[in-house]
Amino acid sequence: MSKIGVFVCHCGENISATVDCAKVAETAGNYDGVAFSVDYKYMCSDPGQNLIKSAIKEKGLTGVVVASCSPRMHEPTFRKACAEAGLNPFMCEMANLREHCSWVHEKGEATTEKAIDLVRILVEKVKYNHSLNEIKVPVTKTALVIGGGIAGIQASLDIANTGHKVILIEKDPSIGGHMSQLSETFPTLDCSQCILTPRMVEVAQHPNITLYTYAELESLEGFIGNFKAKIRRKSKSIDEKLCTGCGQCTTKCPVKKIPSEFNEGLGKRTAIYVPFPQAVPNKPVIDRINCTYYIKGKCKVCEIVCPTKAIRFDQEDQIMEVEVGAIVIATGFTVKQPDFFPEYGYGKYPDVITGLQFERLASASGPTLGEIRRPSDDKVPEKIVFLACAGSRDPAKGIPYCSKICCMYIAKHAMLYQHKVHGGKSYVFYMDIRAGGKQYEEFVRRAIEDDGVNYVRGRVSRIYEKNGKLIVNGVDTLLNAMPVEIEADMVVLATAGIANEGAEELAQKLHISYDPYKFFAEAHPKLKPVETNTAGIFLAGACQAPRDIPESVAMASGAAVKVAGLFSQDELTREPIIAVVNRQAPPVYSSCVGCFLCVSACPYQAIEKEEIKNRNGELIKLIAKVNPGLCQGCGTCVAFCRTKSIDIQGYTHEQMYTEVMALLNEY
Amino acid sequence: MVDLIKRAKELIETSVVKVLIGYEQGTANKTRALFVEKADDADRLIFDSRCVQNLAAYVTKKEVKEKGKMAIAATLPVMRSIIQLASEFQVNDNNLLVLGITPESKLIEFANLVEVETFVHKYEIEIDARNKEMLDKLEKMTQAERWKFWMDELSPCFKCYACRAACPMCYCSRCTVDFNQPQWIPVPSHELGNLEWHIMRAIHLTGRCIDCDACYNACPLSIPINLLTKKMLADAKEHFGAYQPSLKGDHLMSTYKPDDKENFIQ
Amino acid sequence: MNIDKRLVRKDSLEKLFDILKQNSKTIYAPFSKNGKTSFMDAKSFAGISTGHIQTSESSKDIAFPRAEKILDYSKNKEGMSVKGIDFADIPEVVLWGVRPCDAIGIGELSSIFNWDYKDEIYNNRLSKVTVFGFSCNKSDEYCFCTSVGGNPGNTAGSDILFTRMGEDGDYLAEIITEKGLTVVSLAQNLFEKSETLEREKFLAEVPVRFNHEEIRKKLDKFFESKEWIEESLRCLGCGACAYVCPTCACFDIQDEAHGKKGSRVRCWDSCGFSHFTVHTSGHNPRGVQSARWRQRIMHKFSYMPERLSVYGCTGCGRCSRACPVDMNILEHLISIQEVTV
Amino acid sequence: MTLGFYPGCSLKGSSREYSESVLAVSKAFDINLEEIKDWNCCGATAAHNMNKELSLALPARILSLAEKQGLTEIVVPCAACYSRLTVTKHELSKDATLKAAVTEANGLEYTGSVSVLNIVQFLDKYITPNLENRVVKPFDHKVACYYGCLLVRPHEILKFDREEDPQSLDVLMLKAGATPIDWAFKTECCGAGLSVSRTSSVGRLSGKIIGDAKDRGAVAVIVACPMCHSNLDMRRDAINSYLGEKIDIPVLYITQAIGLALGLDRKALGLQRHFVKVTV
Amino acid sequence: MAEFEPKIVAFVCNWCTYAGADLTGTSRIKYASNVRIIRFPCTGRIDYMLLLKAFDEGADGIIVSGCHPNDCHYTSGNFHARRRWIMFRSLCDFTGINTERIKFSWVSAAEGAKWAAIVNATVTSIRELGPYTEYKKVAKYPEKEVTHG
Repeated sequence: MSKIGVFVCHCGENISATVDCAKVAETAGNYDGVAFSVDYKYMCSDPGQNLIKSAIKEKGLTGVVVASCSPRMHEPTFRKACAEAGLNPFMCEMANLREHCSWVHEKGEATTEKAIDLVRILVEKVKYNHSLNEIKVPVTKTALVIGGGIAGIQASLDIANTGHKVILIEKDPSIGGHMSQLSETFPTLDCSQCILTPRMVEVAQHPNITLYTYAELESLEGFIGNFKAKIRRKSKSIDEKLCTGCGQCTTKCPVKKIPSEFNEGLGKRTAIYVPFPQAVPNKPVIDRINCTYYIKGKCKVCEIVCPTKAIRFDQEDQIMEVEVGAIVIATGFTVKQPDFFPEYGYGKYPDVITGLQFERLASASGPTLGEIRRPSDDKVPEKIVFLACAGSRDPAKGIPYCSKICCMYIAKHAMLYQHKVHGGKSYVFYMDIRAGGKQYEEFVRRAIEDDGVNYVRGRVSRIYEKNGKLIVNGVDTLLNAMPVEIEADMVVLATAGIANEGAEELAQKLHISYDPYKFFAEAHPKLKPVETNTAGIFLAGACQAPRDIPESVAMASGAAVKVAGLFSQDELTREPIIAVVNRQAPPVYSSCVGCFLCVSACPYQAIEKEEIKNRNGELIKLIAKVNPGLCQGCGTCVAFCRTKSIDIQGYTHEQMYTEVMALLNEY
Repeated sequence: MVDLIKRAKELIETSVVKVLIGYEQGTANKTRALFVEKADDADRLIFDSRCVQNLAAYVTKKEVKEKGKMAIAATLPVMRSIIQLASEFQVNDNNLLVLGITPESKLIEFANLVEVETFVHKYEIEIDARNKEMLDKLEKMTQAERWKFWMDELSPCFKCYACRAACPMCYCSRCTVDFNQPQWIPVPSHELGNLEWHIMRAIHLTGRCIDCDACYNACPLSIPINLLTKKMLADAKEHFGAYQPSLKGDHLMSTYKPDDKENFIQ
Repeated sequence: MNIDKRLVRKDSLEKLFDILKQNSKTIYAPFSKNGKTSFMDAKSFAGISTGHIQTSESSKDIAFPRAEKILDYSKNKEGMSVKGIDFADIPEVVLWGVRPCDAIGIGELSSIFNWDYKDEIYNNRLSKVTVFGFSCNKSDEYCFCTSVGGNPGNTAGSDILFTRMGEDGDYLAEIITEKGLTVVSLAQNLFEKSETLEREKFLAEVPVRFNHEEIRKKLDKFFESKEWIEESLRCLGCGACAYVCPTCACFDIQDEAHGKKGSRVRCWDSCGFSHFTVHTSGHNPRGVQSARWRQRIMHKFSYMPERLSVYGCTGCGRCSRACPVDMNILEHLISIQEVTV
Repeated sequence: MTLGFYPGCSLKGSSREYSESVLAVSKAFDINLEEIKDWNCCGATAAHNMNKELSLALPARILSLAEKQGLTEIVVPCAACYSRLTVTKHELSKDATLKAAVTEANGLEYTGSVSVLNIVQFLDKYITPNLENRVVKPFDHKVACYYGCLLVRPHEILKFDREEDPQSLDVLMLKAGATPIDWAFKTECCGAGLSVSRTSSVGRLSGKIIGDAKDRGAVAVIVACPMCHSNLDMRRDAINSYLGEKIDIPVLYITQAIGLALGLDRKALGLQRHFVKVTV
Repeated sequence: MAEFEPKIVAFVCNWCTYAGADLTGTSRIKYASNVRIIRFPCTGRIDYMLLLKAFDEGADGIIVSGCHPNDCHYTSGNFHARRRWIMFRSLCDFTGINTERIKFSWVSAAEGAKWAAIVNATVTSIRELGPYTEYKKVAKYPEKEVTHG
C-alpha cells in the first residue's frame, strides 16, 4: 500500500491568495494511500524541505507530491530533497498550483477545486511511479574528427588542447581542404596558405592528435560516449615510416600529365604524388588508377629511385577499429559542376572556369604562380566577367538556396584581378549582393569604388565563343533591362556550393539526418547548430551548409567545446526518462511482435532489433530494444506501439491513464 | 487451376516448401483454406470467384509457420497483405514463396517478394463503388446522424473478434484489447466497449489495411466495420498520397512529411 | 402436466401479441435486417420474421446477456458498499419464435448454471421468461438436431410450442408448462379446441447424421488424435462459434472502475480465444488452436454428458453457419465417427 | 500505320513545303497521317496573351476532335502549335475546374487521352530506328541545327531535350549523314512574330543567327518551325542588309533534309518554294 | 440554474505548451479555470486512446497542444503527432464523435497569451455546445441490460 505525502505550498501568498491551501491539504489527506498531508508557507525553503525530509523518514513515505510551482522550476529541488531523505527522487511529483492555477484564476471555490484536482492527479500518478536510477554511461575520452579541412583542423586542435585524444581522418592524401586551395581570403586579403599551414603542421605534431590521411569512415556502431568506428585506411602504396618525403619518386615518375585535383585540373601532377608542396603529411601516395605499374604491370621507376625502399606496390587497404566517445563531422562541401548550364559553355570553352579554378590561378602556389592567365593560350585576360549565382538561387535548374560565400569571393576575385592585371576590365553579373558580415560590405564597396570593378545587376543568358573572344550576353536590370553584350577574354562562374557526393551514405553510416539538399541536419536550427539528432555527434563547417572560413572555424570551436564538455565527465548521467520494451516470462518473452514500426518513428535511431533465443541458442523471435544511450525520451514510439509493448519511464501507460481517470473521478 | 495443382505437387515433392496454402471446396457452397502438405492433397485445390478469404492471415499463424517454408496461392489482396507483412518483418523470402493469382486468374510465380511488390504496385487500391457510395452517404450526414448510425450498427457486435482473427494485419500476439494494466478498451460488448474497440482497430489498421474486406466477410453479424478502414484509406490518400504496401518500410503512420497539411490545428 | 393441444388461427397470433403487450410483457422476437435474423425487442407484431431457418444468434442472452452488470460498488470512509441487481427490475419477457433447438438449449445452459453453484442472476432472469417455441418446417444442410436427440417439433424447453399447419395454415399450439398455461389464460378465446390437429407432416425433415453416443465413447480415446490438428489448422481462433451457440456458457468477470465507484460486469468469453487459458506465469495449457478446438468438441460431447448428463449441442448448426473459415462441426463429428480409433 | 495529323495554319499557307515534306517522308515509311477533321487555330502567340480560357479552349477543341476521331497519337509539326497543345494538356490535367469550363465551352468531351508528338519526337519514334538503312543520298554537309524558342520550351511541361543546348535535331541530322556544327545560336530568338511589324528587328536577330552559322562553316540551316523558317528564309533581305553582305545559305525543314537523304523528289519536298534557293 | 461549467482536459507537451502555460502564469494572464493540464514529454507521446478515455470519464472538451512544427524539442514528435491527429480526428468525426470538442493547437513556450486565449475560446465554445451527453450516455454502463437490438 502506498504511503504518500502531500505538501501544499503557499508560495508566500502567490498560491494562498487565491487557493485555499489548507482545504487542498485536508482533502488530499483523505485520499486512499495518502499518509501525510500538510500545507506550508514556503515549501522550497530549508524548513519546507526539512518538512518533506522528516515526513519521509518518520512516516516512511513511498511517494511525495509537492503542490507548489511549476515542476520546470523546482522539480530538481524537491527530487533532491527526497533523495537526501532516502526516497528515490523519481517517486516525487509536483502539482503546478502556481503557474497553472493561482496566478491565472481568480480567488474562489472553482480555483481551489482545480487545485484539489491537480493534486489528486499527481497523487494517483505517483502510486504508479517506480524507483528509477539515473542512467550512467561510461565515456571513452577520444574524439573522432572526420574531415581535415579548416573546420576539422580547428576542432581537432581545440579538443586536443583540452587534453583529450583526437583521431582525425581525411579522405585525401593531405589535410588542408578547400582552404588550402584558396589564394587570398576575404575581407582581409591575407594569404590563405600562410594562415592555414601552421595549423596543419600543429595538427601533425600535436601529441594528442592521431592523423590518418587517405582514410574514410567504414562504419559506425554504438552511441554517445561509446562509439565503435571502423576506419578504412586506403592503401597509399608506400611505407610511411620509411618514406622521408624526399621527392625523388615524384620527380622521376614518368606519368606526368594527370590533371591535378588540388589545382582543379589547371595543373598536372604525377601518378605518385604529393597533392601540394605544403601537404601534411608531406609524403606521396600512388594513384593506382593512373600508375603505369598498376595498369600495365611494369614501370616501378619510383621503387628504383626511392632511397629508403619505401614503395609498397602490394599494400592493401586496412580496416582499423577505434573506440571513441564523440564524433565531429567536418567533411565540408563541394561545388556543383557548372555543365548543367550548357548555355555558359563550361567544359566547352577552356576559358570559362569556376571560382575555385580562379583561386588556383590567383594563388602564388598555383599553376601560373599567381599570374592571371587564360587556360587556353596563357594570355593575360584583358576583360574578365564574373557570374554570380551560377546555379544558386535557381530552383528551376540549380539549387534554391543561396550559397552564401560567392558574393564575397567574387568581390575578392575581381579585386585580385584588378590588382594583378593593371588596366584590365572586370565585370560582375549579380542578382543581389549579400555581404552580411564584419567588414564584408566595406570589402565589396572597395572592389566597386576603389578597384573599379563593374557590377552589373542582371543575369547572363548565354556565353559563346567568337573569334577567340567569349561573348557574354546578359541584361542590366538597373538600365531598364537593356541587353548587355561583353566580349570577354575569360569568364568565372560562381558555382553553387553543394553537399559532398556520398554525403547521404555517410549520414546513414552515422545515423544522422540530412536536409533535402543532403547537407547534414543540425539538431535545432537556432539553439543546437552544432549538434546532430544523434547524441555525441557534432557538426562543424560546410558539411551543414555553405559556410565561409570564420563561420567554419567558429562552428568547429563550438563543436569542440561540446566534445570537451562531454569528456569532462567520466560517466554520462542521464535522466532515466527513456523508453523500454517489456520482457515477460517464456514462452512469451515480450508482447512485442517485432513489426518495428517504432524504428521508423524514432527520431533518434534508438531502437534496435534484439534476438530472443531459447536455451539451445535457437532464435525464437526478434523484438525491439531501446538503446538507453540514444533514447531521448520523447515517447513517440510508445504512442505508436499497437501492442503497448513499449513504455516510457516516468510517463508510463499506467501513469498517464491514471492521471486521466483521477482528473475526472472522485477518489 | 490445373497449373496450381501441378506446381503445388512439384513444390511439395521437391521439398521446396513444406506446406502450400490454397483454397478447397468447403461445406455447403463455401470455399475454405487448404493446407497442402502431401502431394496428393494438391488435387483438392480449387480457385474461383468464391475464394475471397484472405489467406495471408495464416502466414503469421504459429501452427502454420512451424511447419517450415510456406507457399501461398495469393490473389491480389493476399499479395498486398504479404508485402505489408514483409515490411513489418513478419514474413520474408526465406519462409514464404508466393504463387500469385492475377486478377485475370493467371498463375504467376514470383522469385521473391520484390517481384511481388512490383506486381502489386501495378494496381492501385481502389474502394469499390458500392462502399464509396456508402462513405459519401455517411460523410454527408450530420455528426449526430453518424453517431446514431454507428451506435445502431455497432450495437449487435458481441466481440467475437472474428474481424481481428480474419485480418492478416491483426497478427499481434497480444492485442490492445487484451491489455489490462490499464484496461484500454472495456472488455464487455456494451456500447462503449464496442465503439472503442472498433475505433482502435481502424486506427491500428490505418496505413496498413489493404482493403480486402476480410473483417467484414468474417463478421457473423455482417456489421459494416470495413467502412471504418475504408474511410481511413480514403483519407490517407487525400492527405498523404495513395497507400501501397511497400517493402521500403516507409510506413504511412510512422513517418511524416514536414509539410503535412491540416486545417484544424490553431 | 399433460400437453394440451389447441388451435390458434393464423390471424389470432397478432391478437395474442397485442394482448401480451397490454399485459406489460416485453416481447423478444426475430426480425431480419441485412440478411441476418436476430431477436429484438418487438414493439409491434408487424415485421416479425417467420421465413428464416435460424436466427444468427441464439436466444440465450435473454437469461445470460453478453454483458451484464452484476453489482455496483463504491468506496467510502467506512469501507465498501455494494449494491447488487434488483431482481424486481428484470422485466417479464415472452421469447417469441424460438426454434426447438434453441428451446432445448435453455435446459442445457441451465444445467451449467445450476451444476454446483446455483447462479441466482441467471435463474432469476430465466424465471421471468416464457418461451414461445415455433416448430421448424424447413431445414438446411447445417441442421442436425435429430443427431443429438432433438427434432424439429421438439417441445423440450418451450412453454408453448406453435406448429404451423401448412404453408399458410393455422397453428397448432401445444401448451407444455404452467407458465405456458398462464399466458394462455390471458387470451383463452384465441386458443380454440379442435379435433383436427395434425403435426408431424408439417415438420421439416432432418436426417440423423451420426450417433452421439458412439461419438461420446470414441472421444474417450480420441484425445491425442492427430485429427484435431488437421481439422483445426484453418481455425482462426475467433469466438463466433461460441457466441452464437445456445449452450456455450463461458464468461469473464470485469471490474469497471471509475475512481471510488465502479461496477462488476459479467461478459461472454470463448474457449476458442488464444488467451482464454493463459496463466499469470505466461504458461498456456492450451497453447495451440487444435487444443482449443478439441476442448470445444470434448466439452460438448464428452465432458458435459459425463458431468451434467446432457449434451452441450442442440444441433442448431449456427456455429458452422457463422464460422468465417468453414469450421463445420457436423462435418467433423461425422469424420470422428468414421475414423477408427 | 495511321497517326493523327494537325497541320495548323502555317502548314496550309506559308509553309506548305513543310507539310509536303512531312507527308512525303511519312509516306516513304508507310505511315499514313490522318488530318484531324474540322480543326481550328491553335491560338498560337495571340490567344494566351488575351484570354487564358480561350487559349486553352482552342487547342482543347483540337484534342477533343482527335479523340472523337479515335486518334491516340497526333503529329504536330509546327513548334508553336505543338507548344500550345502540350501546354493545354498540362494545364487541364492539373485543374479539373478549368477542364470542366473548357469542355463546356467547346461542347466536346475532353479526356486528355491523345498524346501529342512534335516533329522530332515523331521522327525519333517512327523514322529514326530505320533511317540509317534507308539513307540513299547522305546529306553530307555541315549544317547548323536551329531549334528556336518553342520547340523545347517550357521544359517543365514539355520535358523534351535540353532547353538551353538541345541535341535532338543534331542527332537526327547526324543519322542523315550530315555534320552538325557546334554553335551558340540554337535557341536564340529569330524575331518571331515581329516579322511583319518590325522587320528590321527580325533582320538583326535572325542576322546574328545566320551570321554565326555562316562563320562556323554551315552550308544549310535546319529548322523545325514554320515561324523560324519564315524569318530565316523569307526575311533574308533584311538579314543581309543587317549583316552588310549577301548570304545565300538555304534554310531547310528537318523533313526536307531527311527527304533529300532518302532520295525523295525535290519537288515532292517543296524545295522550290523557298526564297533562298536550295542548292544543297 | 448555474451556468454549465464544462470539464476540459488538456494534453500538452512539456517543452512548449506546458512551458507556455507557465508563462501565462508568470505573466498573470487570467483565464477560465475549467481546464486541467496533463503533462506529457512530447505530443508524440500523447496516445489518442487517452482522449477517448477523457470522454469516457466525463470530459466535455479536450485540448491537445504542443510545439509548433519545426520547434519540437525532440525534432519530429509533433510531426508524427500531427499525422496521427489528422487521421484520428477524421475517424472520430466519421464515427460521429463531436470533433468540435477536441481542440488542437500549437502553443510555444513564448505564447502565454495564446494559451489563455485557446483555453478561453475552448471553454466558451464547449459551454455553447453543452455537456457531452451523447457520449456520457454511452460511457456509463447501461442501468438495465437488454439482449440486443
